[in-house]
Amino acid sequence: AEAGSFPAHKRWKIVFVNHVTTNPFFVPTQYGIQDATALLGMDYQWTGSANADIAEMVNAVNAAIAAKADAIAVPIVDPKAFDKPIQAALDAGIPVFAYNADAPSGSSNPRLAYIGQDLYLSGYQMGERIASLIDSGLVALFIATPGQLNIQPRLDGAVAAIKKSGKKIDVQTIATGATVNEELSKIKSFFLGHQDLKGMFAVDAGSTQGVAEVMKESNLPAKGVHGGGFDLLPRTVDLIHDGFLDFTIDQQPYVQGFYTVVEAFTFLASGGLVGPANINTGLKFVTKGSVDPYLTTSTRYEGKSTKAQIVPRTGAIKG
Amino acid sequence: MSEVMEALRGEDIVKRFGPVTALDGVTLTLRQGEILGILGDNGAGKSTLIKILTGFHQQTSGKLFVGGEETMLRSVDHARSLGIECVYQDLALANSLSIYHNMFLNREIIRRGPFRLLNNRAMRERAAECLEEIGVHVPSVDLPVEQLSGGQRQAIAVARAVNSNARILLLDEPLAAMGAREAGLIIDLILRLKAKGGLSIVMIMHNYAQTLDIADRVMLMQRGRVTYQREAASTSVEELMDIVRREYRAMRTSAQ
Amino acid sequence: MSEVMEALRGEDIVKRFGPVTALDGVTLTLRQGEILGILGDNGAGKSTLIKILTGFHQQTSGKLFVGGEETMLRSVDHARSLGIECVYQDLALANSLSIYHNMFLNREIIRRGPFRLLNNRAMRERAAECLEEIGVHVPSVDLPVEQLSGGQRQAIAVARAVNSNARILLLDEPLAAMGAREAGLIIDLILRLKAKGGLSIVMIMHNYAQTLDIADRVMLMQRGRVTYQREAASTSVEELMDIVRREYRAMRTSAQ
Amino acid sequence: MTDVQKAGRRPRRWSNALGRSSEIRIFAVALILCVYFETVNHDFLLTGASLQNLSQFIAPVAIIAFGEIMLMIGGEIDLSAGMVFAFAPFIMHFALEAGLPPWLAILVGVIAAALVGLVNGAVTVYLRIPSFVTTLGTLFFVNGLTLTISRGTPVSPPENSALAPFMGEWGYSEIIWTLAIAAAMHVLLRHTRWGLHTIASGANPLGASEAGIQVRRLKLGNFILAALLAGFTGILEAFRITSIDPQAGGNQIMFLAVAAAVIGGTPLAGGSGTIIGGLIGAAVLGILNDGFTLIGINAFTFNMILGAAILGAMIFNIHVVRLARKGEL
Amino acid sequence: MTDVQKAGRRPRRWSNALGRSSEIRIFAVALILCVYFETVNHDFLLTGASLQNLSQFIAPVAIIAFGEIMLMIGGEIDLSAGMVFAFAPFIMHFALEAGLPPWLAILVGVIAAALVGLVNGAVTVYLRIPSFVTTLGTLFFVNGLTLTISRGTPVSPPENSALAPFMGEWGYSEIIWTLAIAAAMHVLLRHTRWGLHTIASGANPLGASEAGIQVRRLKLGNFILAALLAGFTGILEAFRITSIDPQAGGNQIMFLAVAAAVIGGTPLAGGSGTIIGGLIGAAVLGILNDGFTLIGINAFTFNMILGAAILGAMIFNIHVVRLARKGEL
Ligand SMILES: Nc1ncnc2c1ncn2[C@@H]1O[C@H](COP(=O)(O)OP(=O)(O)OP(=O)(O)O)[C@@H](O)[C@H]1O
Ligand SMILES: Nc1ncnc2c1ncn2[C@@H]1O[C@H](COP(=O)(O)OP(=O)(O)OP(=O)(O)O)[C@@H](O)[C@H]1O
Ligand SMILES: O[C@@H]1[C@H](O)[C@H](O)CO[C@H]1O
Ligand SMILES: [Mg+2]
Ligand SMILES: [Mg+2]
Repeated sequence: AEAGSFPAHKRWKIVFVNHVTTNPFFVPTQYGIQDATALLGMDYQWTGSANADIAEMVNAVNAAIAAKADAIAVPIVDPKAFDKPIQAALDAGIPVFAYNADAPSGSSNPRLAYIGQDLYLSGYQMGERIASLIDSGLVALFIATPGQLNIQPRLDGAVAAIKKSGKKIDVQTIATGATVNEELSKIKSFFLGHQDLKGMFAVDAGSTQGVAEVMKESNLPAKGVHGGGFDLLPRTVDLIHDGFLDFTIDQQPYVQGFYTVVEAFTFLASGGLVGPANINTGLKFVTKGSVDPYLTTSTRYEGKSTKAQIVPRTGAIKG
Repeated sequence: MSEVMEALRGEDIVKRFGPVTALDGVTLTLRQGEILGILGDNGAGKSTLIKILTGFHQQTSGKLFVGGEETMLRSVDHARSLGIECVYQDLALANSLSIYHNMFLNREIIRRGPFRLLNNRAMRERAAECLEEIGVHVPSVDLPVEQLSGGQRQAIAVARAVNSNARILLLDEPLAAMGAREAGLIIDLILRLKAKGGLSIVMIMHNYAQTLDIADRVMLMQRGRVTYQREAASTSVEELMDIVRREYRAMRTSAQ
Repeated sequence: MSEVMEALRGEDIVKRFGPVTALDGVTLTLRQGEILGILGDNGAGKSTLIKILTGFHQQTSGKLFVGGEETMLRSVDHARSLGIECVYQDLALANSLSIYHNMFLNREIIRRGPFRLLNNRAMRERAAECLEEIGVHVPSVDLPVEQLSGGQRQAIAVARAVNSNARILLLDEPLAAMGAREAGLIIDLILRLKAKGGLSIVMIMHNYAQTLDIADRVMLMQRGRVTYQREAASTSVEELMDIVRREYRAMRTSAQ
Repeated sequence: MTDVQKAGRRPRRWSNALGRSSEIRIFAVALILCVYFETVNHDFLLTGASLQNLSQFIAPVAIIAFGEIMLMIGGEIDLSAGMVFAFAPFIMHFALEAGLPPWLAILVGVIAAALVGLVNGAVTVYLRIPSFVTTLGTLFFVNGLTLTISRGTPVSPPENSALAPFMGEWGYSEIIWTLAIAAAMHVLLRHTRWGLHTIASGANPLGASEAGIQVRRLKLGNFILAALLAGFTGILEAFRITSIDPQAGGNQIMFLAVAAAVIGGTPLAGGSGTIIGGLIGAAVLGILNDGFTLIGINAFTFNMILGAAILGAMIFNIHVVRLARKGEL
Repeated sequence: MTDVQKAGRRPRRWSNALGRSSEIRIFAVALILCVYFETVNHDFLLTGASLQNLSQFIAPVAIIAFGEIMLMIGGEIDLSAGMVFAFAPFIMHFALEAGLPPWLAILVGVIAAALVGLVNGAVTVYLRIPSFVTTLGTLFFVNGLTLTISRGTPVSPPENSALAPFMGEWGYSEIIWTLAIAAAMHVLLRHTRWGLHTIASGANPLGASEAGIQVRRLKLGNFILAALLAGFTGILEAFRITSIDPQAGGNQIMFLAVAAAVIGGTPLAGGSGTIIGGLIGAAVLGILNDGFTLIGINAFTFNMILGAAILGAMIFNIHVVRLARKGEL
């Protein structure tokens, strides 16, 4: 990093392996990586699997080791599969960080630190929110691809929280499919067959947008139906603003990239003395009340613009 | 046991394909050791009859007797186990396979040993010899049959059947694409085989003169029926031609 | 202009398929209005020659003249635009299509109007008439050709070419699968067409007697070369057979 | 009546019915499925919203299937269709941003799709690469291109455009397009030389070229047609879901389209095919998908039931319906 | 030398080379790709870790491809392979939980896979449903079944089992399995009646059954073989990545396997095929995937470059290599 008081160093290369490389959710993550690597004089590579194929991700980690990367970051979306490759990287002197998804607590995974939000926990918190909104009746939980490891834990968390609440909520989980087109139609189908439902929630970005769309089409908030989900697709944000969706959950993808790079840098610069520290990137419920900044600005930090920018803000800072 | 044993007999065989009646009650006998020539119009049902005798099609009704015993031919394999081999009109060759593999298709020579591997060398050599015998020249027996000329292809199919140690040979227009010289050699070969004894042959032919030369008996088929049967020695090309024309005219008038 | 004009001429035509030499320098002339019969061994290169004359294959070397002008036949369409039609030995039928569609394949009757829709009714009727003319019975012209017998299929292919108003007709074993009666009717039809004038025909045949009956001139091919040419009137089946045997023996001895 | 007339006319009706029988059979299956779902859940068909939603399950798969059918008849396939589906609306988007009027932008999007088809066709036909490989290549290429030009982020289709309702926004517009395109494609396949020659070159490529049919030109055209239809469907869907998503379509929809074609009676191996069958095939898949979702099958068991239903429906299609018809005769 | 001997022997060598030429050509492509990646990044081949990783890119696709090749030769396909891949290790897992020893549990997993193949084959062959539809049905069914029995959560394969190193855990074990299976399958296809009859029934199904070949039994067997190989691959991969994941494999790997088969020279339309070609086809895909990842191509442009490279490699394969060979002659 020339700008800082660091002596000249190699342009370290950090390889980000990802489970859904082309998912819009991770566009701001990549901007965070770009900004941090530019700042710190590093290079990066964005690679992995497009559809959460674990074998593909393991191959990508191994390829990074073979290519002698200086640091590796990987979402640990499988409880065991990454133990060995991460150990191999560490053995080869390559620091490995987990971001976006971490190994389950109590696991023996040797990653140095985790930057992100616990997937199961985020689902659990959504479940608590659902239980606070709805007392009884049918609640639909939509999932794009059941069993896919970046979203299934959220569903499990949500179901657990709802059960724990003791309320007489009847949860049904529905698979919606891998693409937004399908997701919308499927959610509509389910709704048409179950017009007495009390809530519709989703654990992935596309289904969340679909829920919002269906809530709008049949004007469900007026009938007391609640809805919510994850991530900040443009359409989702619009419809929260229009009051059709109760909430969506923001996990701050930008910083998941940014901080990971910074941790890798400090680790490499300090010879391993400094760096590995877990960072909880938070879990923000975005509601009609707090959605405005997402709407009025179109920024790199939310992935909606490529422009480098400083966003001015005013007024008191609210939670 | 009568003196002349029958190799194959069909009684009142009917075959329908959906609304099409291909065979409309055919009765025939193939005697042991004879060559029966079948002549007839296009679409008369000759190939359909052959395919029933070889177990490829099953008759809609009627009875079949092999060696005097009533038999329902369930499959080509079944018929083959009873010693019936056939050359089909469409030749039944696998285009992408070599000449020698086609020549031994489903009757491959196997090497000794537990794995039952193919003995390609033996098949290659036997195939070359065999084509030599019927005077058909091919650049190499390794060529896929799709690169062969029409007559060469037919020669492969005929050679396959003729070399099979069958007791009953069914040949559906085996000489249709053959050159005159090659046809002559094949006829010689068939007559030699017949002379060895134990072999009965049905040949579908369109060349009347050739048929009368080679067959012991001829049979005429028209529109799914047998319209004429005679010892070859006691008829002539002219007589056969006359019958065909007469029957055809009769059919036409009755249809109008 | 000489009195007898040439319809088609090939000079020293060579065709190789990879290592196989199918035609080894063939020179031939088809005179205006004549029927040229080509006889010969299997694999002699007859079909290959025809496929070059119809623009389907291109010769490796040698010259072609159509109506006296040197022409490189680029494609079947090109040859057809020059009035050349062909019946191929493999018949070139589309199995899943109906009889009448096959009969008019690539020469369909089109309805008036901007959309150039097919006139199926007209094709259906003309197809039925046409098969009637050559005495071939089919249950319905709507049947897919895959359900036809060998001879019926051949009749479709021949009828297609014969009804095309071609000036040059190339027929590759057009009677191979035909019944004797049907073959006779087709020969009559061809002779009638020829009598109308303006039509020149090449016929590949294996039946020497039939060929001498119908052809004006005959040509013998063996192993990629023309080994004999003569006016039909001045030769006989016996002479032809003798030549074939002699040539074959000569080849065999030189090869050993 | 003479023999000629008989051969020429008489068997026309039953033979046609026989030719169409695969369409009739699969149609019977679709009907029975409708009856089943309607019985289980009365909201399946008889409300406007349901019908509309069902139509939206069917439409995109059907339109893409039409293109695939033309290719499959000739023994080819377009694996890239799902990616072209995602690609075309982005091109439309950029054309709009560049200031073109909506109708022209749509046209530009469709033309861009057709260009992918041209590449698919040219490489397959003139460079003789199997179309499975060619379109596997363009599948990846177009997917990467879409991701790159979109930067991975969805955008919105033109809002409040007068064209939008016609182009998918209005609930029934997509199925109307589907039916119109089905009619046109049916005529193309069954009543023009193009269609007849496509079938002939699929059934016997060598024979067709011996007959002088320009097999390669036909294939090229069908590749373009398939890509164009896929791109157009992508644009319709973008208007419907009011979002242009770089992840839209994908291999999933291509796969379903090919499945619809096969279920409808077009064999993968080529040589024959039916547009109407493909439409009904898409309907069967759509009904199953919609129906089971509507009656609320659980996420984990959904695919199990869907798979069993597909098998059951097809076995029914081929055996029971045929037996029933035989009894009738 | 007499004519007989000539026809019987002489052209044996060149004709064999010609028969194999598609394998030789695609092998040349694989070599050139290796040289390219090795030049760009010296770590591509010449370190143990790289070679091992490359081998793991290739192995699973190749083994599944072998099964698909046997089916494709007969004009069939198994779409469910990727789902069986995910299914078999779960059955193994439950067998272990039930107390079976590891080797027996593995066997049970493979047999479960084979049972899916039996269903695929029986429905296709005896109920005459096109295999595309049959295996589409089982694809969904098996996927749903895997999700249901696994409850969507991954589990671990047996740890510290003495078998594990042989079954994929040791870096090179998978590629050794691949080579061994390739050898066995090659012999099966080229040197046994089973293989010969498979080719014959693909090239001419009617003719093959006229010749008395039991086309249906062969197909049934090949469906079982394909499913068995897919299940076995799933187990190998589970040991390698030390996790049994309900979403593993999927359509992606099936798709790549079919692509490897086609790239290697087995046409989708059937009638011919080569195991060695499929192996090299999988190698080409693996080299491209591994190579571009190793030299650091980003995900968004990755597919673009991969797609272009597939097209380029195949055009090179078919044209440049052939021309070069011609020059040599
Ligand atoms: N496409 C091809 N590829 C390779 N060799 C071929 C090809 N077509 C023909 N040949 C070879 O060329 C030679 C001549 O074949 P052609 O079909 O012209 O013979 P023909 O005289 O028509 O024989 P027949 O009377 O049996 O029909 C044969 O040896 C054949 O194997
Ligand atoms: N698989 C089938 N489906 C429907 N009809 C068929 C089928 N096979 C044959 N036919 C019909 O049965 C009749 C008899 O056909 P077959 O092939 O037995 O005639 P053939 O006597 O061998 O004629 P050719 O001399 O032309 O070979 C024909 O009208 C044909 O259309
Ligand atoms: O956390 C993220 C997102 O919410 C998104 O749905 C895709 O992948 C997950 O891991
Ligand atoms: Mg016949
Ligand atoms: Mg010929």
